[in-house]
Amino acid sequence: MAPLLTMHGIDKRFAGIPALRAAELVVEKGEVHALIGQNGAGKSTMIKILTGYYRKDAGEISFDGKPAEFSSPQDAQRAGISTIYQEINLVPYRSVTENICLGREKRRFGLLDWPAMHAEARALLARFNIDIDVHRPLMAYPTAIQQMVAIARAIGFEARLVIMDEPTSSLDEREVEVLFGVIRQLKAAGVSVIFVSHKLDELYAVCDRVTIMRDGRTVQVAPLAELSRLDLVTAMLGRELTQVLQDGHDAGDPDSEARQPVLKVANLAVGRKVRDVSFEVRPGEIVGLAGLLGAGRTESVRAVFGADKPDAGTVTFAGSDNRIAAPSDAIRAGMGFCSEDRKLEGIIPDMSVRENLTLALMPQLARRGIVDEGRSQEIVDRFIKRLGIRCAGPEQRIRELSGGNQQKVLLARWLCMNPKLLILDEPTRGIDVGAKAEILSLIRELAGQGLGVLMISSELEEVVEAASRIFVLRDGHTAAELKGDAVNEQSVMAAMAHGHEDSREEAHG
Amino acid sequence: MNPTTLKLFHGIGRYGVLLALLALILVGWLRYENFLGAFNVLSVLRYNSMFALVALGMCFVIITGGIDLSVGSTAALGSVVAALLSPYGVLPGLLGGLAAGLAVGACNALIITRLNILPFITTLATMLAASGCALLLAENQSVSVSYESGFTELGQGDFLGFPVPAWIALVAYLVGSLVLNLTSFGRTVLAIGGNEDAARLMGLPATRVKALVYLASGGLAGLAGVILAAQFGAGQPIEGVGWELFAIAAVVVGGTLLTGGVGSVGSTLAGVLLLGLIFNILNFENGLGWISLSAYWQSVIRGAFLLLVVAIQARLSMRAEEAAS
Amino acid sequence: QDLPKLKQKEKYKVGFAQTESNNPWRIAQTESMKAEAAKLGHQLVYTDAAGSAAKQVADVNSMIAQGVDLIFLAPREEKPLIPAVMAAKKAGIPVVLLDRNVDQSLAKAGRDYVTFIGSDFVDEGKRAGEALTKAVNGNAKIIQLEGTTGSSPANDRRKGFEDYIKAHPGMKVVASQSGDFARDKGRQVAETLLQAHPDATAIYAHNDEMAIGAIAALEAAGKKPGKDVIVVSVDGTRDALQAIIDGKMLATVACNPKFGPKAFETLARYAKGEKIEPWVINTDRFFDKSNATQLIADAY
Amino acid sequence: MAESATTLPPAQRAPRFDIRLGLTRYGAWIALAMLILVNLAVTPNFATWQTLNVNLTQVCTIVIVAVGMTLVIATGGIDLSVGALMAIAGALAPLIFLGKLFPLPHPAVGIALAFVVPVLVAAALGWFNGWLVTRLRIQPIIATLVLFIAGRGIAQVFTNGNLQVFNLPSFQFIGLGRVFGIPFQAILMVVIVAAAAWMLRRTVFGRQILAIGGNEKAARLAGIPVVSVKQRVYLISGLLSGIAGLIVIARNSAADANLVGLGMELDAIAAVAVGGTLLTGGRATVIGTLVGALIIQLVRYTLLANGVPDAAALVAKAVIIVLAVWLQRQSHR
Ligand SMILES: Nc1ncnc2c1ncn2[C@@H]1O[C@H](COP(=O)(O)OP(=O)(O)OP(=O)(O)O)[C@@H](O)[C@H]1O
Ligand SMILES: Nc1ncnc2c1ncn2[C@@H]1O[C@H](COP(=O)(O)OP(=O)(O)OP(=O)(O)O)[C@@H](O)[C@H]1O
Ligand SMILES: [Mg+2]
Ligand SMILES: [Mg+2]
Repeated sequence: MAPLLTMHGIDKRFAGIPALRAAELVVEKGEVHALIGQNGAGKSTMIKILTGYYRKDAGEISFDGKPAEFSSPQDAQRAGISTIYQEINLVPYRSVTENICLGREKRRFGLLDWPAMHAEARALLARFNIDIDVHRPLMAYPTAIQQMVAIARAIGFEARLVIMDEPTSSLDEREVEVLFGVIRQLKAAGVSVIFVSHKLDELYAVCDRVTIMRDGRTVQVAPLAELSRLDLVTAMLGRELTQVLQDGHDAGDPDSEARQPVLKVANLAVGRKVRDVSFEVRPGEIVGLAGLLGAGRTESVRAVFGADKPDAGTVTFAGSDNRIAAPSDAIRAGMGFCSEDRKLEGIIPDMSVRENLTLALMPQLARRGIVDEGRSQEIVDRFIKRLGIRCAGPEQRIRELSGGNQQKVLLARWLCMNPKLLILDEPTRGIDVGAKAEILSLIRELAGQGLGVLMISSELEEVVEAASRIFVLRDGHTAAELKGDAVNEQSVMAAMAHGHEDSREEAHG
Repeated sequence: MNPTTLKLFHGIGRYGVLLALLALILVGWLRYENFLGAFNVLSVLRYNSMFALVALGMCFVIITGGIDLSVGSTAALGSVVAALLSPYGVLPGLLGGLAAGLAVGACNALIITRLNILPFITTLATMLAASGCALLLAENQSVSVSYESGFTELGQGDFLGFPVPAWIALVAYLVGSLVLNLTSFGRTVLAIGGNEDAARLMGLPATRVKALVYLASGGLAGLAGVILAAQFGAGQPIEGVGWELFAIAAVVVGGTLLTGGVGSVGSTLAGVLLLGLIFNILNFENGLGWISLSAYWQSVIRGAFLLLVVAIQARLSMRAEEAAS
Repeated sequence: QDLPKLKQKEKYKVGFAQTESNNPWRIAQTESMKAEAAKLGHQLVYTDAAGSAAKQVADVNSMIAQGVDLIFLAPREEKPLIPAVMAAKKAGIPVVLLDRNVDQSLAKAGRDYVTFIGSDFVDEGKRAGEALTKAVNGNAKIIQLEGTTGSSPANDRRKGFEDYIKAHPGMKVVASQSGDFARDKGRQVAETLLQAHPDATAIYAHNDEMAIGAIAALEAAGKKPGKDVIVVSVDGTRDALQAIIDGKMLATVACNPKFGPKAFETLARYAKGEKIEPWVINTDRFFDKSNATQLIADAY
Repeated sequence: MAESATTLPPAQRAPRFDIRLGLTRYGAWIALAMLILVNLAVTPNFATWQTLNVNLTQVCTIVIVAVGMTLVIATGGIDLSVGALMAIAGALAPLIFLGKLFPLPHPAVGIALAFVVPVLVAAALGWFNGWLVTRLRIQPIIATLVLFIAGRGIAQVFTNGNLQVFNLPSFQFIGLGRVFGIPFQAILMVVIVAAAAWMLRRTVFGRQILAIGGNEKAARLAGIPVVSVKQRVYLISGLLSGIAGLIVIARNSAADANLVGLGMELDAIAAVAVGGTLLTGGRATVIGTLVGALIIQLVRYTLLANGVPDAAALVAKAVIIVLAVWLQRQSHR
């Protein structure tokens, strides 16, 4: 049987810099095909070339046995290729229904049939166990729901091939399971799926075969069952990286318990979601903030950082309770905050890597308001090296970097400030295994030097691995505080689901 | 903006402009004799129907996140072409003006979508060009329309006791509202304004729809030009100055966001009437003789009024935002 | 249908629909109207069309709605104001036109409106041409600074001037561009044109403001206005008269903005039932070296 | 840690000169050079000092206003009120030095105040624009539309619409004076351009402006005081408009509230766009704006000097603006 999709010898350069060099991708009918590789390996570019968003420099594509050259995503969609792009690409102001049905509206008498469309949207979302008001604008919902809407939209088309570029990066485990259920249904119906993810476990759960890319080349294609995790990582990184998979449970500085907290948050209330949240972070300690999606983690830390106005509660930072009314106050006091949505709230797309990296540091780099280019250059070079940021140079515009590398620049933005406290909201979202290990070990190293870290992650494994103490939020309340031996996935999961009143008492006792 | 309040904001935008409009009418009714007399009401409607058409096109353009500065001179060009063709009958005049508007709209569409130049600068350029063409065609003078062909009925006539231009505007708004809310074209317009790149990746025909929106704006401006020629009996190459700003203000006062993605056709109409009535009210105020306002004070008052309306709207939406979060 | 009548009353509510008020001439005209109305105790309803013929029609309509007794209309343009004249007539309100007429093929004095009080832009251009031709003995290379493109005074002043000098083969317009009736723009355009045509020997400006700008441009280019290059224009502002006295300008054709007395005198005559001539001529003056010194005190 | 980074092969730089990149970077310069060549070929008496002089003095006010506009646009805003603020400053100065507002102890005081007060008033109104944009969160076009409508009216109310004529060489130095034969206004323009260009590239404030234009939310989270930066930018725009207003009245020996700065906003925006600044914010070049203004000025000069009728000149100007901006936009996908 001929494969559904063949991409052969694909070349692509951006402003002279090669992103793909003779890359290959073959997808059979009815298979779930994993596409993996380091950040910047060219996965997303490959996909965008397939759907006609970018034009390729060389190579052939055939789809369904025929040569195919789609000139726009619209074309590809018409041919039966439905895509979920890496960054959520929906229209935030419009309703959920519209986001799902745009492009294949139901009509009656030539006019839009709203009731039918709402019903369809509801039905599609029901496949993911989601029951929300589909009339409300998409932006009213958290990232995870938005991601599910994007997925629902994509499978709503009668597609032969569904492409998912990191669909799980903002989903929690329950939702990932639901998604896998849907993927299996698609497969059973004979639909092929291309699945991109940096989470190796997920690949083994649903994928049949894998294509591994490195530096714009296809380095290996094989049935997934034949490869071990180690093989995958080795092929991706082009070397053995034993330390990556070696999980050390050494979290931060062992003496930190004795120190005064650098941040103490008591009875914080923000908006509707956060009602009564308390936690603290000591110097040299990595504290995890766990909870289901929508538990109010992002809102809590935004308020701590001065990005939103808290309604009640006290935030004590570095011993003084100087009011933090704006992010600039927080930064001056020695806090850093890496937000969860790097596209909307992180990068300044048209600025260079250098400018993005030194954005928060600038006032310190400057003398009488004049930027000291020499020092800035030196710092930037140091961090590009240290974090292994893959870019053409510090003057490259950050929008041209792959998602993972953008994330590293944002991390560097805060690390270069020498902060007392670093708040990381989903810091490893979309980052490859190698880089994730590097970032986590960097965070640990910094904690070892006395930095307090507050980390939010939807990957339980990661929180448990990194943190020495975990606060669990549920419905806007601090439901539990876990430390020592209690820091393991089972107890966190239990606390997330049922709360853990005793440990909570303990926290305040 | 906080997510949940979007609808509220939008609602208040619509609400605010209606309230302001009612308040203004009430003041006029209480304060001036004959303000709500048939003559005044109908002549205000007749005059403002041109602006209503231009603002309708602007509304669509702004919802896509763009802007069209060329509408004023496009209307002037339309009026000249219509006037030149009016001796051949009503239809040639009408179609001629419309075609002239569509031509400018097509230029805008091509430059914006093919050359990838931002709408602001594109339409700034076509504003100059349309005005130049109007002057060239008209040989720097107003062009008489033919009074024999019945062309002037399009501007000066009545139908069922209601001015013809007002009928035209009314129909245009009904169609516009229908298109925006009940066709996939309209939904795509809204999606493009919300996030153009996303719309494109979602497989929507973003380029085509954007082009059509500028085409429509040009066409509506051309139609306004036809009415201009018919209503005043002359094609006027130097008319239309400042119409674009009037239209933008009307659209914004109607609660449409200049960043695109949200908007309503109905409240744009209310915005047009609101801004149009201010001129009328100022004229009546002068007639009371209490204060004889100089033209200078009038512009100060108009500016202050615009400030008041948008400031109230801004406060309301901020309040709503706080309440919702 | 006949011309509406005007009842004899002690005090009238009179409309005055002004075109714009962005130049000294218009301001003087408005002041004159207001002053005269105040003197006679009439109530003046004043509107300003800000340069838009369409808005002026709407303004006239709002006056009709307010029930004024008579409308003084300074039409922005000949043709587009016809609907305003007709609407007033239909509403039974007599209209008197000031300073510009409307298209005679569409509306007639004595039938559609009472009369036209004012001067003749074409004639102004002609008189400027006359004065210049005489001063240069029929030989000049002329730079013309036009008014706002498309506006009727610009068109008429150009027509009068060019028609007149056609008869004099030595008089050549070497460049003709718009200076928008503004001093700054007039200066900039004159600077540029003088660069391109250094052999020009005369400048004709459509108003005094541009002429003053042109004089500044001449001085900046190192030429002597009034000697190397002769300047004529239209309007008769105080600055222009001063320039004439200083020998920098040859002459300016005055277009008198003080319409108030004539306008209200006409109103009174019409109310009495007198038959008004179709064109009440508002006398224009002509300023040159011979009379500028005496008359400068009167200028606006 | 550091070792693991070395596993990534070094990214390759573009080795060859990319023509499209060059066009983008130098598009405005190329357009300017072409215009000059065309003029040398067709325009009579073009290669003279006086031509340079005329063009320099005529372009000054546009450039000064456009510099402020560049900064505003760089933050993602726009300022329609510049022309009206020029009129206000221009109307105010003669009122002061002619002693119509308050009695003057000494003429020199009047002149000093006539320089300072109008510029400060314009700056304050600029600040007011910024206040509307940041505090009331009114969209910039509409916020500045308020003063666009009302501002000129205010200036006309001050003067009752009348022309104020004066002859005061010490004040008029700003518009007519020369230093070593170079027009003072041109020197002022160069100083302002240089200062703004340096500020945008080298100072924290400049970076902050660009960061806000590039992504306002991210800028705020990176600790940039968005509100105060924006307010300062609008203030600067107002201040520069005030200076431009003074230059205009000084060189005309007259202040005309009706006409000073009329239509300036569009000229300034066109200069900014032609110069290569992104109208959506985040990318800006002050030198580009200078070049853009020179292009527009030169186009005007060329059309006038060659006797192109005004109506046709409008069309030509439109075509040239589109062409120039198109040259700039070549690199975008
Ligand atoms: N628009 C662009 N302009 C310039 N370079 C680009 C552009 N898009 C991608 N690149 C470059 O192409 C390479 C491949 O990027 P791509 O986004 O395909 O990586 P990826 O495999 O999807 O990585 P990630 O896992 O981080 O999403 C990267 O080096 C990136 O810097
Ligand atoms: N004031 C705000 N401005 C912008 N975005 C906000 C604001 N408040 C909340 N959000 C966004 O709204 C979304 C809702 O938060 P969410 O339901 O995800 O809660 P959460 O507990 O932070 O969950 P998680 O962090 O697991 O995604 C978040 O993505 C957050 O970034
Ligand atoms: Mg990717
Ligand atoms: Mg979150």
